Amino acid sequence: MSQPFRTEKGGRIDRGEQLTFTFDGEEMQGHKGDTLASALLANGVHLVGRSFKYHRPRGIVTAGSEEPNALVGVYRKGDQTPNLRATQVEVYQGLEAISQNRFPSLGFDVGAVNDLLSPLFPAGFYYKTFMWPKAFWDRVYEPVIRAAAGLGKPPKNPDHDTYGNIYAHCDVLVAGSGPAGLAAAVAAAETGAKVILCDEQAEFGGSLLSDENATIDGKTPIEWVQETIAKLASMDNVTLLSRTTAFGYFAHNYIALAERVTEHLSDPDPKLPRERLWQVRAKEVVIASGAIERPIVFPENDRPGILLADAGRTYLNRYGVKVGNKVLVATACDTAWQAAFDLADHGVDVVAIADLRETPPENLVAIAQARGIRVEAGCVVTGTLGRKRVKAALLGRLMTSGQVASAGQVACDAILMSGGWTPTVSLYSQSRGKVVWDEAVGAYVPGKSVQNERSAGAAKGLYGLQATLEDGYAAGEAAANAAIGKEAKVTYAAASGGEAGQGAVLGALPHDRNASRVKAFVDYQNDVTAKDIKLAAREGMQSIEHIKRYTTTGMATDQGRLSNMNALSIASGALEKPIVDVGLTTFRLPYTPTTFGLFAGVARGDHFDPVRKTPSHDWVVANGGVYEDVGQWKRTWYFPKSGEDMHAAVARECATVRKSVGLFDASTLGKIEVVGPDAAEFLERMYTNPWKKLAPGRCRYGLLLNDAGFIVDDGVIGRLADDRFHVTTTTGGAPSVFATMEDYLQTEWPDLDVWITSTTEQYAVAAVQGPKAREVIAPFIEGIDLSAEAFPHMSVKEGTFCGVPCRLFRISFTGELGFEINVPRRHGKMMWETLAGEIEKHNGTAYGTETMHVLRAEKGYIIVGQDTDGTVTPQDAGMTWAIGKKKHDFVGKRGLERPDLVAENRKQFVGLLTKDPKVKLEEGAQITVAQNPATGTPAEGHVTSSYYSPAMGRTIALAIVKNGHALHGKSLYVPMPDGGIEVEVTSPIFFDKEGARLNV
Amino acid sequence: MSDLLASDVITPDAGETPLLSLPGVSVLKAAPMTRLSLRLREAAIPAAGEAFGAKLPVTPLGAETSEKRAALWMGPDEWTLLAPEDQLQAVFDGIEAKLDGQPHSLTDISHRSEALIVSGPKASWLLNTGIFIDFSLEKFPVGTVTRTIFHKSPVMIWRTGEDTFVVEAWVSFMDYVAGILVESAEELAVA
Amino acid sequence: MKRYSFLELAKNAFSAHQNWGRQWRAPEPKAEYDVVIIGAGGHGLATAYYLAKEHGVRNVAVLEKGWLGGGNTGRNTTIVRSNYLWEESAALYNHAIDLWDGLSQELNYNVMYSARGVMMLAHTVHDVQVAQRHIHANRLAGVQNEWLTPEQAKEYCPPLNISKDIRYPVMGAALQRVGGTARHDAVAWGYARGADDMGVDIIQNCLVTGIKRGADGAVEGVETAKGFIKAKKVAVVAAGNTTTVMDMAGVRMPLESFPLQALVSEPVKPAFPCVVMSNTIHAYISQSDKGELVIGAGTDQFISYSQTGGIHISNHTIDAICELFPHFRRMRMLRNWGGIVDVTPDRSPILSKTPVQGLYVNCGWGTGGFKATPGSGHVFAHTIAKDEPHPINAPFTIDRFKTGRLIDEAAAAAVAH
Amino acid sequence: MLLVYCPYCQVERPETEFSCRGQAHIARPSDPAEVTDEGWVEYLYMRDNTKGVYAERWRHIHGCGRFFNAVRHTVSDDFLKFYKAGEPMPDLDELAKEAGK
Repeated sequence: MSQPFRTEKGGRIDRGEQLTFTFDGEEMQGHKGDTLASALLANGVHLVGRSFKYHRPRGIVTAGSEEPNALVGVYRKGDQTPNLRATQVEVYQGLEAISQNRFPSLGFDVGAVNDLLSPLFPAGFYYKTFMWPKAFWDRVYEPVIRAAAGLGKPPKNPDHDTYGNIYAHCDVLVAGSGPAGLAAAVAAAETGAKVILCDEQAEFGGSLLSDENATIDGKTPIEWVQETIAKLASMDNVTLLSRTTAFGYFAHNYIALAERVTEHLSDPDPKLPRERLWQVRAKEVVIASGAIERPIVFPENDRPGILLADAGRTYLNRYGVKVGNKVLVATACDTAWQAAFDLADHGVDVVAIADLRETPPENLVAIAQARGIRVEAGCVVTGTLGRKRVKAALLGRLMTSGQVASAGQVACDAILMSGGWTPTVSLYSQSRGKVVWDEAVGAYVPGKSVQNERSAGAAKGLYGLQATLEDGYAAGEAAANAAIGKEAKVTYAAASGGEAGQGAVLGALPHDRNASRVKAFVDYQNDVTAKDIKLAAREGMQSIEHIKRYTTTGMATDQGRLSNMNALSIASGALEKPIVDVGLTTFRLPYTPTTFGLFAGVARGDHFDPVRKTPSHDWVVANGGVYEDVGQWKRTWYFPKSGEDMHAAVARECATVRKSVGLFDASTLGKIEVVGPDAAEFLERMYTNPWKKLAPGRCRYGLLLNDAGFIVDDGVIGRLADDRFHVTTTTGGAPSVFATMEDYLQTEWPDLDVWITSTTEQYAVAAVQGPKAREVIAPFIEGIDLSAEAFPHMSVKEGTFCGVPCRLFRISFTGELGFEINVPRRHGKMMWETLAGEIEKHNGTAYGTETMHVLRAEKGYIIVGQDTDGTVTPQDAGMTWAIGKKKHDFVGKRGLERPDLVAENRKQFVGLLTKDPKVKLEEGAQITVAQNPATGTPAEGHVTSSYYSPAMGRTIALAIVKNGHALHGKSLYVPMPDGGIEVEVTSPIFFDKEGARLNV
Repeated sequence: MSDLLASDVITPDAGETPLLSLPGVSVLKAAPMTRLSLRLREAAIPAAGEAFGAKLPVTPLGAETSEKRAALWMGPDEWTLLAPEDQLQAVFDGIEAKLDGQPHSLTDISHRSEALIVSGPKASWLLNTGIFIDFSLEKFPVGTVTRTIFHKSPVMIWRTGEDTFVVEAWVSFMDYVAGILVESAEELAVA
Repeated sequence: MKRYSFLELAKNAFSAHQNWGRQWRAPEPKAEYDVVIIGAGGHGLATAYYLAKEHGVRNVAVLEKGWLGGGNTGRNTTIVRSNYLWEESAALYNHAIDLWDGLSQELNYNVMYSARGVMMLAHTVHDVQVAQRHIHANRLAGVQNEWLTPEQAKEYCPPLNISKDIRYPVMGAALQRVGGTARHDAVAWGYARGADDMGVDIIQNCLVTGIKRGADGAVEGVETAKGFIKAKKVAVVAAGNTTTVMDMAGVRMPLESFPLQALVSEPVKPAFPCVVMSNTIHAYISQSDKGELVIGAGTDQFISYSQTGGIHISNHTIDAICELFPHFRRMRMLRNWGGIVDVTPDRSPILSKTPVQGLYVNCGWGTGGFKATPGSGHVFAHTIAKDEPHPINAPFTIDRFKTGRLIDEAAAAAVAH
Repeated sequence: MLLVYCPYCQVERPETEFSCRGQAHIARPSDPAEVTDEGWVEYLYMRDNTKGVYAERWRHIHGCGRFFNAVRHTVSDDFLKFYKAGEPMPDLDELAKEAGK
């Protein structure tokens, strides 16, 4: 079989290039320029899919992106894409497509039994049943429903393709390249405005590509399109984007476009992105999205071989494909007549034109008669025959009584239908504009512009080639003028032919069949019939939104672009309300389904989120360190030696720090340089602690609250000079602390002469902790007397480390003698490697965050975010000492005075020791008074931190416990699934309570 | 590199191989330099410029350059001062001396960020794969400097020539920024 | 009310479904009601249902400015779970879970509550700590929740990528097996049908324009698009529009209304068995019975009543989904929409009497109101009928923001060290 | 993604360069000790949350870093005015009228 339905000549396909593709494994031929749909039709294939609910055989209905039936899966090198519209899939050599929603095969589908059972499945049937027995919903009904539902099969493998992104600005964005869009683009471009013209199709021209009869400036439409595009392409201020769908219209004239870059190629270069997201800020937008033809709702209007008339004409003229050999045209609109004429002129037997109008235009009737086409006026289709392909139509005559009388049967292998046209208002609707009902057009059309956009041509219900062109030019001129204030000087092209068609029908047609037996489809894909809509109305669904949700009409992948108007009309009849009072559902973005990968773009793996590394990174990797993610940072969790698990590594690291010395990368801690004459005053207001009397060269622990009174951050702050502080924050808190400081500084205290600068990444920080810390750093530090007297605990001084400037802090988060050395970041690697080498000489160790946590827990130091959770006050944390008693105000002070923050029974920070020293509590475990509390017993608190403590030779834990400060020495329980664990409440300071080790 | 005459402070790092070298665009790492963040009140602007050796621009998003100096407008009271790496202390001390007694904040941020030099006819296209700024010459003339967002990373962009941009990011973000730039440019290699 | 059943369905098939009655009436408002509920979303309708059913208060009107169930009820991602940290929250949401189980039978309307499990992923050590704390707290509170290793999580949800190579590898998950999804429209419709059957008037397209208070300050009724309606009690259940409605009564609310987006993919055959959430990388996904992947996106950073949001919000949600489920990259977005969520400072709802006698408010559910629908309606009905809170909603006062007795779900999960 | 004008940089930039920090012109009481619990909750949490014209704070966090204020219609999301921090709140009703909302 070699394309038996291909015409002899004509069309936009390249007949010289033959391409082989497969559909459900069967090899077929097509041409360059074909869509899968046109190629299938050329091969005589109409049956391409099964419907969602009843699994009825379905064929190609349209030639555009609104196609409801012809959804296929496409395979390419292990990548699989479901639900692609055959009308949009371009044929390439080797294309592999499969039909969907059928088992075992498209021809024989067991799901088709649903069609026989359909009387049981009216709209919303599932709300009324499947409730008994109760347990069956999860186990039986739902799995069956889920397996039956869905269209294509989901992709099974990770996607190999990449996706690009580009941000663009333009003066005028024109969406759609039919006559109106092209004219608008030309007019706007002539002013010099920056223009982007996009069209979802492979080729620019829209409806002009399938019009063989009209002329523009004496040229064929295609010649005119080619000239126009060539001209636009030559202009520097114009960007032409084919295969590019404007799918989203957002606030402030922000339009998202999806460009399909490689999908049409047989063997795309892997360097090319599969698709590219264009995010365009347009000063003005011209929506030239055209109109789409409406199906007619007659019984059995869904058989393969029944298409929209304009689709039939497009397949013929643009793709050189006849939709059948014996074609019936059923219409309410003039435009379908032209399709009949074109088909007849290509030798197709047009068996009849059935026009439901009593008196179709005489000129059309005359042309038809001249071609020998039978014309049936006042005639409707009342049914069709043929299971997998239509083979005959039943005709009926409309009587003045409103009844329908049978008018016999006509054999055919295709039916072209036209219920008139519906302007495509999706983008306008997305722009938040409100559509208005236009009685003359018989459709909803764009109302007032809410954003800087205007619709042009058929998109606003304006039909006829000449009118559309003129409107397009005018829209382009107006848009450019609004965008850049320049008038266009473009000569309008003049068209002949392509007249606007008259006539339309909405809603279900009357027929003489048994209404309870036949199905007249409104929404093909979701199998919604006219009966379903009437049922919804009968059941009290009054809003169109209810009807939509109850019947699922308009919820298919075309978002109701084909079905909405018919559904509205049927609802209007059933509710006995004018159509405008039924309401209209909103068109949501995207205009057509849009690939997830396009939205995700480059964000995957390391580019999903920045991987922030410190200068020790390479060394850590080389030495087997294990990382943990802390925000975007990679922090070393622990450094296992060979054969060590985490527990062993941490135990060794802890013991080593206490015994000799450890090296820790503290670079990720937030650092903020606070400078200016009012620096101390500013910190005084921000932190709970007093700062004014802190001498230069000294440090203090700072506690930061929010104005509600809860702890949000902490860190050591060193005073480098009267007017200069070095503030540290937690790693995760760095950005928010900085933002909070800026907030207070700029908006509450702009009079203060102080500025803050983030220096987090200016410095690399190494913490050297342990009894031998001084010995370790001494060889490298110059300019600072490290003796205990000259440089006591909580000191800071500037000097050099290996000759590079450093800020040396004597501080400790371990309870040991400790130093933190800050060097300019580029020297961080050198510092780390120098110190790593040095600690080896002292049998020291590098240690990670886990050991840091254990060591600080032994000392009862809190970790904000672990031991506090945003509901803890300084008093709760036992840190009243950190509050400057004489301060009149600081952030959080007033909040702390609120009734619940000074109430009894607050949860307070304590230590816990399990009765059995080997039992390690689980972090997050709850604490109760009873050993085996009843379910629902309120907890007294919870375990915030829990570790094995090498220094204590046992487990230790920190916790927040109701009235905990008063409970030291008392027993409580930590209830676990296998029984409560007895714990003693203690001071949170387990090790070196006097702090002697700090001050050596 | 002729574009770079706008500033002799930013130079390609001689020791580094280009991250990207395509006919349409190249991406080079810039050599280390002195960077200072200067904050002060309006009254101190002239004195600070004098001490630094390049005027502090007061036009938003503006840059002023002189020999071995560049002063970049970051905000109404914030400038980034650029100078050769080895002049840190001299520049710092000079400004501090001059501004003694006038409220100000001068902070060394030399190591906080790294710079890339992105140049070539496709440079602005490449930046636009991740930055939502109109880089047309009318909207973003040569000399414009701004902070913005590149995908999920904060960056600073300074246009030093029609087809040349300096892209700075905090050091720990640089792998991300450079990585995505290189990945996004890949398609330019396709004929 | 005609009972729904398979038999009834079969019977009606023979009469071509011509004989089904209305699911609810379309009444005109009466002059006076005992209770007027403002807002016919799930919570408002459930409140009316339980007022009538449990408290015998049947002279009730539910006023709706648009169509019933048309706000957040019809726009949310339909997740049901109760594994909240604080005892107060867990009690409230678990009360809802108890009612979800059996709701279809209770309402004689299949709300398709599907306990397929809600899995909350942990990607960092901090996440693990937070998840474990939830699990322990939940166990004590009698709320089902359990810990899964990455391998167990993968077994429960085969599409999940547990590779160590992704940016934020999965370190485990908290699974609530009784969590799941329900059919949002059916919830609204089922409650509407049930309430209507007991005499509640559901009045759609009836915008409230004022709340009238008497000389003593107590409420007397509401001004509406359909005229003044006298009411002994007025209950505001208006979600994102709560501030606007409460302003009419002169009551300031600690609320902000943000746009929240959600989206669905095209329908595909079963690909996703449960619900997966990741707070750390902001992903939220399940698959509907129809086959669509249902994905919750984030809120915009500014307040808005536009019911739309920015594309960058979708981008960040979808990139997280594709990172966790890389084969969904070729799936396609079918529809994206927005709702308006009213958010309190501690991210917990307000279900409370107000300083105004006879005025009650149920709001502040943020992004998580759907799951609470039955429980919320149940205890709010109690509050209205008895003029005192049910023990379960007693902590959810407006006053807590003044005293500082917050129920801070956000703080407990958010802060990192 | 909104388009926001920064009155300091004097350019329009995409929303992602900015952080919105809620209602504008809520000053921290100058002497918190004098403020009642009601007053403090008003400062901390009570917001107009207006459906309509609303003055709010924005910070050009990934630009010049400055806080400024904007008047926006919260239904259309259209901005009606941008002004620097410290400038008085404009007459919102007047702005609404000008914008024809």
